[in-house]
Amino acid sequence: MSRYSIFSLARNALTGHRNWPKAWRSPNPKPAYDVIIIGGGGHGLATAYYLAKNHGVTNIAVLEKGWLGGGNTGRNTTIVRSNYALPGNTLFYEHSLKLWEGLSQDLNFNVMFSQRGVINLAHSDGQRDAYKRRGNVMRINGIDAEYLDRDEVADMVPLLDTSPDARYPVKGGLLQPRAGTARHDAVAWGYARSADSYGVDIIQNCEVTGIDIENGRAVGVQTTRGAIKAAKIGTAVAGHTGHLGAMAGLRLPFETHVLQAMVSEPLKPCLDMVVTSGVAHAYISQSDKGELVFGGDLDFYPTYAQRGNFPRIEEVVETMLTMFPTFSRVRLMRSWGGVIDMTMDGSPIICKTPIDGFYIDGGWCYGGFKATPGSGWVFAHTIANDQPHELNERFTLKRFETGAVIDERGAGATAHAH
Amino acid sequence: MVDLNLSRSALDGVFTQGAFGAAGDPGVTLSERRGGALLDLSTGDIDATRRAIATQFGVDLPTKSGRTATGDACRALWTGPGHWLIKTAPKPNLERAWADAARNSAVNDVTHGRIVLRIKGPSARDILAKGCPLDLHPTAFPTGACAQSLIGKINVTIDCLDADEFDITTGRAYAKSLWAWMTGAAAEYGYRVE
Amino acid sequence: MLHIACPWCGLRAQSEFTYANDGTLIRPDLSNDSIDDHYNYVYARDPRRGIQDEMWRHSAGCGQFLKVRRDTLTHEIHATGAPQDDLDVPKDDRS
Amino acid sequence: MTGQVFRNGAGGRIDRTVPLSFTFDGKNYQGFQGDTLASALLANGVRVVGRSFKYHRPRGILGAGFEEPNALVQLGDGARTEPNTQATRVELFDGLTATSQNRWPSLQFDISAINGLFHRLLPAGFYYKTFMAPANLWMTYEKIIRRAAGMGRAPTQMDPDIYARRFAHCNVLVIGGGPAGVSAALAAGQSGARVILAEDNPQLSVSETELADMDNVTVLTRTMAAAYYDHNTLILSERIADHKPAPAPFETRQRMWKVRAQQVVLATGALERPLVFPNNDRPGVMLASAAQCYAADFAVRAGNQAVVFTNNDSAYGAARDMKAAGIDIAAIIDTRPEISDSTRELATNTKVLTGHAIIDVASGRGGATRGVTLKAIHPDTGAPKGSPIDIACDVVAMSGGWNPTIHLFSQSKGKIKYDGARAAFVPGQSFQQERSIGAANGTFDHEACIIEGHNAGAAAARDVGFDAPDARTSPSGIPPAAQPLWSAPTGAKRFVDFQNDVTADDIGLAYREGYQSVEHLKRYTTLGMGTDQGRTSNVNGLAIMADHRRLDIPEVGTTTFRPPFSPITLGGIAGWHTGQNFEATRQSAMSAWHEAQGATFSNAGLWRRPEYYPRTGMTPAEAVHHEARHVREKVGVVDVSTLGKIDVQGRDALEFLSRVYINNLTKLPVGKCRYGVMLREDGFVFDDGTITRLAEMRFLVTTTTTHAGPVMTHLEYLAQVQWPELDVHLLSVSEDWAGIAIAGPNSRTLLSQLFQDVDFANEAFPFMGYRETNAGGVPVRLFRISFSGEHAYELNVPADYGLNFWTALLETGADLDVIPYGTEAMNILRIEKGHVTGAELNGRVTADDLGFAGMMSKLKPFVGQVLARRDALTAKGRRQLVGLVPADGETPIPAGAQILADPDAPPPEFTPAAILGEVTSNCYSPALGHPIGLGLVEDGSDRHGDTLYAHSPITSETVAITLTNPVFVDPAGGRLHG
Repeated sequence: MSRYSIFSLARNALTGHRNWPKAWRSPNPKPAYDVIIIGGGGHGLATAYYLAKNHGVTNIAVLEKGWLGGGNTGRNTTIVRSNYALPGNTLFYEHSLKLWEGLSQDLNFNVMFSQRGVINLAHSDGQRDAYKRRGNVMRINGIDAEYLDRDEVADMVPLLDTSPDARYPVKGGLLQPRAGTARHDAVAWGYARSADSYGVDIIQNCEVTGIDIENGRAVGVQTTRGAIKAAKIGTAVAGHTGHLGAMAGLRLPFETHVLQAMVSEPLKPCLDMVVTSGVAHAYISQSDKGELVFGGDLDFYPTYAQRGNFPRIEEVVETMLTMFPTFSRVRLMRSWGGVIDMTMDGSPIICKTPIDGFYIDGGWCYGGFKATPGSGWVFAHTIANDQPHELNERFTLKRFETGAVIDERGAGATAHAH
Repeated sequence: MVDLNLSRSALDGVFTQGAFGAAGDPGVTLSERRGGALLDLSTGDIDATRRAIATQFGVDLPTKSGRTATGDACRALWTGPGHWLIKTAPKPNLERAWADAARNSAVNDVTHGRIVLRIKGPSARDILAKGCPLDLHPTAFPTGACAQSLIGKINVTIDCLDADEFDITTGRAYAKSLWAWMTGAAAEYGYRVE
Repeated sequence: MLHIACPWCGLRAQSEFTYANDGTLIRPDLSNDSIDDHYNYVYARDPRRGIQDEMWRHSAGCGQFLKVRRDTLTHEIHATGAPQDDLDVPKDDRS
Repeated sequence: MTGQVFRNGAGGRIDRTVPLSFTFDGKNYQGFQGDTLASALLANGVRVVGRSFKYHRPRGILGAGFEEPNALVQLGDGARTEPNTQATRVELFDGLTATSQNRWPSLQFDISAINGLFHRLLPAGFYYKTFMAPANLWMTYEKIIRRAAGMGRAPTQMDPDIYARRFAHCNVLVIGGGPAGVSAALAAGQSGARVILAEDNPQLSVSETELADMDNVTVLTRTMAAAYYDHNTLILSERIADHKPAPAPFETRQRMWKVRAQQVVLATGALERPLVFPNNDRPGVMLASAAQCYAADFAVRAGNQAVVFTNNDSAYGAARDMKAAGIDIAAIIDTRPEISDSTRELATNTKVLTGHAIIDVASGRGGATRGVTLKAIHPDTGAPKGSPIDIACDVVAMSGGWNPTIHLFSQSKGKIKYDGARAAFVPGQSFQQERSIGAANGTFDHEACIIEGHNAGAAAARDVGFDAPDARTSPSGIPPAAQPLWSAPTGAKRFVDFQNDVTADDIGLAYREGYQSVEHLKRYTTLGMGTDQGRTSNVNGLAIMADHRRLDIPEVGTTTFRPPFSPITLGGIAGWHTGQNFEATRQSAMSAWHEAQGATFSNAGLWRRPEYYPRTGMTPAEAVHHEARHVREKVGVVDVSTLGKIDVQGRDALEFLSRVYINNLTKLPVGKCRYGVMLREDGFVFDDGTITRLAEMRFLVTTTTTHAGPVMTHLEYLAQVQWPELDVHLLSVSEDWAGIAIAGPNSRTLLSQLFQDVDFANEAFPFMGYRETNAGGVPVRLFRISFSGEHAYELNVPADYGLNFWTALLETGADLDVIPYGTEAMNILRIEKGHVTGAELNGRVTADDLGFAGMMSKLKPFVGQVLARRDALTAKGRRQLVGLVPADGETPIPAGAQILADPDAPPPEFTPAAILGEVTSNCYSPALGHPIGLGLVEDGSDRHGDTLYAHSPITSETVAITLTNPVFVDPAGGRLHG
C-alpha cells in the first residue's frame, strides 16, 4: 500500500498525479475463502480489516451487491458518539469511539473525525434528570460527559433558540465533547484500502442470492457471480439483515424501515456542534463543506425502498426551524433515504446464529455509522473465535427470548419506536 | 352558595370581534358555535340503533361514509363504521337514558369536550386547504358532506353546511391552537370574527 | 406521500394514518401460555421485500384499524380492507 | 440608461418604462422591469460575479436559469438576507442588493486565489491523503477548511416573512409552461378535467388566453416543481413575493403546494450542456442558449465579440439571435467534421470552422475572456492537431448538446434510458401515472412539442374519465441532430463541475484510483454535489469516466436524482409549524386561571401544566414546599384534567378490561374504583391508573398524561383487530371532563360544603369509592382516590364547567384555607407516598420491580402475563423500587445520580461498571423535613437499611444514602382511609 501523506501528495504532484495506484483491487471471486463477509459497507469492510489485522485471517472475500459504502455508510448524518446508558451499549460504543480517535492514522486515510462535541438538549425537568442519569453512567464507565445549563448551551450554540418561552424551552443539555462527526464515505474507502492491503478480496457488484447450508452448517453462498464456498459467513448488510436471515431460514426480530436525511446549501460556518433535540426528534450539524446536515424520525412504515416521503421532511424541517429559527431563509438542497434494520429493543445484534458458521451483525436502527469501527472489531473477534467478545456478549438474538433486552428508550417490543 | 352552573367556552377571552388581516373584503367570517349538544354514538348493531335514533331524534342516520343527515333539530354526521356524531339541541340525561336502554352500543355526551368553529366565506376552502389534506373541491366535498381529518396537526371533523360554509369540530383542549391556526391561515385573505 | 384507501372513508393522505404492525399477526389465544408462541407474536417477523400485509390505523380519520397490502419495494398499495378481511378475496366478494 | 452599455435600445421582454436601481457588491446599477439580476448585471457589463469553491477562480454567468452554477449571490441583507441565490433566477426589483460570495476581501482581489497556485497539491480527494499528522492538529486544519468552504452566509436575524403550505388535488397536473406544457394543459382543460399548470418563470412561454379563461384550470407561475413522491404526490414551491422588495402586509412570501394528481404530465424542458476544454470557466464563457436568451429576451449583449463553440446544431440558432442583437460573431467552431447544408444556412455570412475545437481561453483584466485558441481535431479521436489559431473575443458561447430535464421523472421512479442519437438520458418506462413530453422527452422540434403536449394532456384526461379531444398526428421522423459528446482530451483545468471546481483531470484521477462507479466518482471528486446538483456537469462527467473505462455511457450508469429538483427554503417547507406553532398545545379548562396567577408551566406531551404558583416573599422552592406542606396540613386543589380518560362500555367491557389489566376486576362493584396496572405484550409495565365501574357495563379508566394516546391505541388495536368478537366501545373522554384533585385533611369538609346532597361519611363514601351527583344541573363525578397519600378526592365535571368549579372550590374552601398547588408539589407528595410516575415507569420495569406483584391476578390471563414469566424478567438481581434518604439526614440526593457501593472504583475496560441502581426521583420532603428520593436498586427490597452511594460525577456530588421502604408518609394508610 502506498502511504498517503503530504509528502507523497507533493511527489505525485510532480507527475501530474498520474501514478497513484488503485485504492483497492477489483479481483474476481475465488472458489473458496476462509471467511466471507456479506456487505461491503463500513461494517463489513471493518470486519474484514480487523479479521486480518487482529486475528491474522486474510483469506477473506467481502461481497458487495452494488458499490462500496453504498448503503447506510454513504447515507447517514455522520454522527459519532458514545452517550449511552445501558450496560452492553456503553462500553461497546465507547470502544468504537476510541477506535475512531485513531482511525485516520490506523488506516492512513483521513476520515476527518471531527470531535466537535454532541449536545442532547433537555426540554423539561424530567429530561434534564434523565440526561444527568445518562451522563453519570457514562462518567462512571470512564466516558466523557458534561451537563450544561441553558446559558452554557446558548454560548456554544448561539443560533439556537434558548428563550424561556419557546414552545419547548431548552433547560440544558448533555454534552459529550469527544463526540462529533466524520466523513462517511472515507470510512468505507479507508477500510477497503487497508483490508485490501492485507490481501482481502473486495468484490463489488456481487449480490448474494442464497446461503448454502449443509447439516446445520453454513458452507457457502450463491451469488450473481457464482457459488463461493467459505468456512464462515458473516453478514453486515444494514437494512437487509432480515432478508438475508430469511435466506438462511432464520426469523429475526427486525423490521426494515427508511430513515431520511437531508442537507441545506453550503453556508459559512454557523454551527460548531452536533445538536440533537429530545422532544421533537432531530439532529443537526454542519459539514466541513458548510452544508447543514439534519435528520429526524423514521417514515414509520416498513420499506426496502431507499426513498422516503415528504411528511417526514416537513416534520424534520419544522423541528429544525423551531430550534434554529433564523435558518428559515436557508434552502434545502438534497434529501435522501436509507433503509435500516429496526430491532425490537433498539439495540444491535452481533452474534453467532443457530446455524454454525453463520454470523450476523445488524439491527443498527438509527445508530450504525458511529459503531463502524467497534462493530467490525467485535464482529471480527466473534467470527475468529467463534464466540463473542465481552463487548458484544449482550448483543445476542437470544435476548429477546429471555427478556434481557437492551431498551434505551423503554419503548418495548416495537420495531419502529426506538 | 356559589352558582355552579356557569359554563365557559374554551375560547373565552381568546378572540375579539372585528376585521383582521389583509385589507379589503374579508375572505371569511369566523365564529364559534355554542349552545347545542354533541353526542358520540357507537354501535355494533346498526339497524337497531338507527331505529332507536329515528324514534328519538327523527333523523335517519347516514350509513354511507362522509355523509350527513339532517332532522328537525338534529344533524347526524357519519364518523366511522357504526359511529356518528349527533349535533342536537340539549336534552337532559340522554346518555343515561341510552345506557339504560340500549345494548351493544354506547352514547357519550361530548358537548363539553369539543368546540365547533364556523368558517364561512369565499376563501373558506382555500384556507382549509392550507392544513387539511382532503380534496375540498366542491365536486369532491359538496354541501352535506362531512369528514374527519386534520387541520395542521389537529384532528378535526369538518361538516360542509353550504358551498362556502363549514363547521369544524375539534377537541376542547386544542381550541386555542386551532383558533391560532385558523386566524393565521386566514390573515392573507382578510377575515371577520363574529 | 402515500395515499391509502380507508375501507370506510375512501382515499386519504398518509398523514391521517399511522402504521401499526405486521398485518398477519394473530395474538395467541388467551388460554395459550407458551412463551414461544408469544415470542413469535411479539418479536419474530418475516421480512418481505415486495408485497406484504400490514395493519394501519386511520388515526386522524375514522379511528379504525385497516389491513393494507403494500409493496415494500415500490410503496404501491394493492388492496385494503378491514382487519379481519382476507385481501386475497376481491373487495366486492368479501362478506 | 447610463451604464447599461450592453443593453439594446429595442427588443426583449423587459419593460423599459420601469427602470430599477440595484446594487451589486455595493455599487449602484440600473436595470428594467422584467430583468433578472443576471441579465441586469450583463447589461451593465459586469462579468465577474463570484469566485469558485476550491481555487477561488473568478467566475462569470454561465447560464440563464436553473442550470447556473457560478452566479450565486448573497441576496439582500439583515433579516431578509438569503445565501446562494442564483442570479439567473432572481427577478430584479427596485432597491435589490446583492453581494458576491466566497471571496475575501473582495471579488477583484481574493486572497484564497492563492489556492490556484497550489492547485497541483489539491487534486480530487487530497484531504483524504493528508492532514493526518500530527493527529492532534486535525481539529485545527478542519477549522481552516471549514472557514474556506461554505459559500453564502446564513441569516442571523428572525425571518420577518410568512410562509404557507397547502394541499391541492387535481385530475391532471402539468409541470412546465413551455409550448408542450401549455398545449397539454389546454387539451386536458378542454375536457373539463381539473388541471393545474405550474411554471417556474413569471409567465408562460406562450400567452394563452383560452387557458386563463378556464375555471377548471389553475395556472401557477413563479412555481417550481421541487419533488415527485409516491402516489403521484408532487411538491411545488410558489414564490409569491420574492420579486418585490418585501411582501405586502399579511402577504405570504412563498407557498408550498402539496399536490395529489391523478395524472401528471412532465414538460420540464431541457438544459444545455457545457463543453469541456481548457479554461472553460473564464468569465465570458457561457452556454450558447444563455447568450441567446439574454439577447432575445432581455436585449442584452453578453459581450461585443463572440466565438460560438458547439458540437451540435442548436448553437447556430443561438448565433443567429446573438448576431441579431448586435454581437459580432467572430466564428462558429464546430467539433463535427461536417455539418448539414441547412445548418450552414443558419450561419450565412459567419465564419464556420468545422472539425475544430477550442484548446484554450485567454483571460484579460479581472480574469475575463479576451480570446480563444483553436486547433483542428482528429475526426475519430478528437485529439487536437496542427497549428493553433487565435481569435479575439470576449464571449464564448458553447453548446455541448442538451439534457432533457428528467429529474422529476426519475424521482417518480420512472426508468431513464440513454438515447445515443440525442447523446442524452431520456425518460423510459413510467412508473407512476405520468407522461413526459417535449424537450423533457427528447423532442426538440417546436411543432412536435405542441402536438406531443396536446396528445399527452388529452390522454391523461381520458385516463381519468374525461372526454378529451382526439390525438393529433405528430410530424414524426424529425431526426435529432447528431450531437456526439466531446471534451478536450488534454490540457489544464478543463472544468466539468464549475461550482465545485471538478476538472477532467480529477475524473481521471478518480478513475486511476479505482473510484469508478458513478457514486464513487461523485463522492470522491464532489462532482454534481453543489447547489446546482450537477445539472451542467453530470453527463459530461459520466462521459469522461466512460471514456476512461472504455464503456458506453449507459454502462457507467447515473447517480440518483434526489429531491428537491432545485433548492427550496426551509421556511417554505415548515410553513406555519415553527416556533410556538411547531405543535398544537393542549390546555385544560383552568389554564387561563393558572396563567393569571403567574404559574410557571411545564410540558407533558402537548399539554401545559402549572408547576407552582409564586408567592410573595418566597423563593420558587419555598413556594413549592409551602404548597406540599399545606396539602398535608390543610387542603389543596390541583388541576388533573390532563390525565387520560377512557370510557369503556358494552356487554363485554368487564371481560375486555380483565384481559388488559393485571388486576382481578371481577369483584369490582358499581360505584367503586381500583388502582390498575397494564403490561405491554412483552411483559413490562406499560401504564397505571384507575378503573371505576360507573354502571354494570360501563367503566371509566384513567391513564397517565403522557401515555393516554398509546394506551388508547393499544386498547383499540386489541378490541378491533385481535378480539373483534367482544362487545366493547371505547371512547377517549379526556377532554370532556375537567379533573380536579382535592387533597388534604380538610378535603372532606370542603366537598361536604359544596355538595350538600352527598354523604361524605367514611361508611357512605369510603376510600376508593365513586359517587355521582348533580350540582345546579351540572353532572359531577366524585372519586375518592389519592395520588398524594392524603385523604383526597378527584372531581370530574364537564369541561366547560371546570373553571367555575375550580373557583367555587377555592371560594367555598377559603375558610378551610384551601390553596391551589401545581405539579411540583404534587410530585413531592407522591414521592413521599412512594407512588411511581414517569422516571420509574421507564418501560424497563416489571410489575414486581415496582412492588405490584400482589396485584397480578393468577386467576385469569391478561396481556403481558406470559412474556413476563421470561427468565430475565423474573431473575434475581433485578432492580426494585426503594426509598432513599441521605445517611446524614440532610444532604440533598442528586437528581439523576447512579447508586453504587464504591463510588471510587476505577472505570472498567470491557465489563460495565458495577452500578447497582439509579435515583429516579428526588425532592426535599417538607413533611419529613429532610431530602428523600426513590430509586431502582438491584434486589432493593432486600436491602432496606443498607447504605450505598448516590454518585453524580457530572455534578460532582456523591452522597451516602440509606435504602428504605419507598412509602415515607403514612405507610399504614391511615390518612387515606380515615
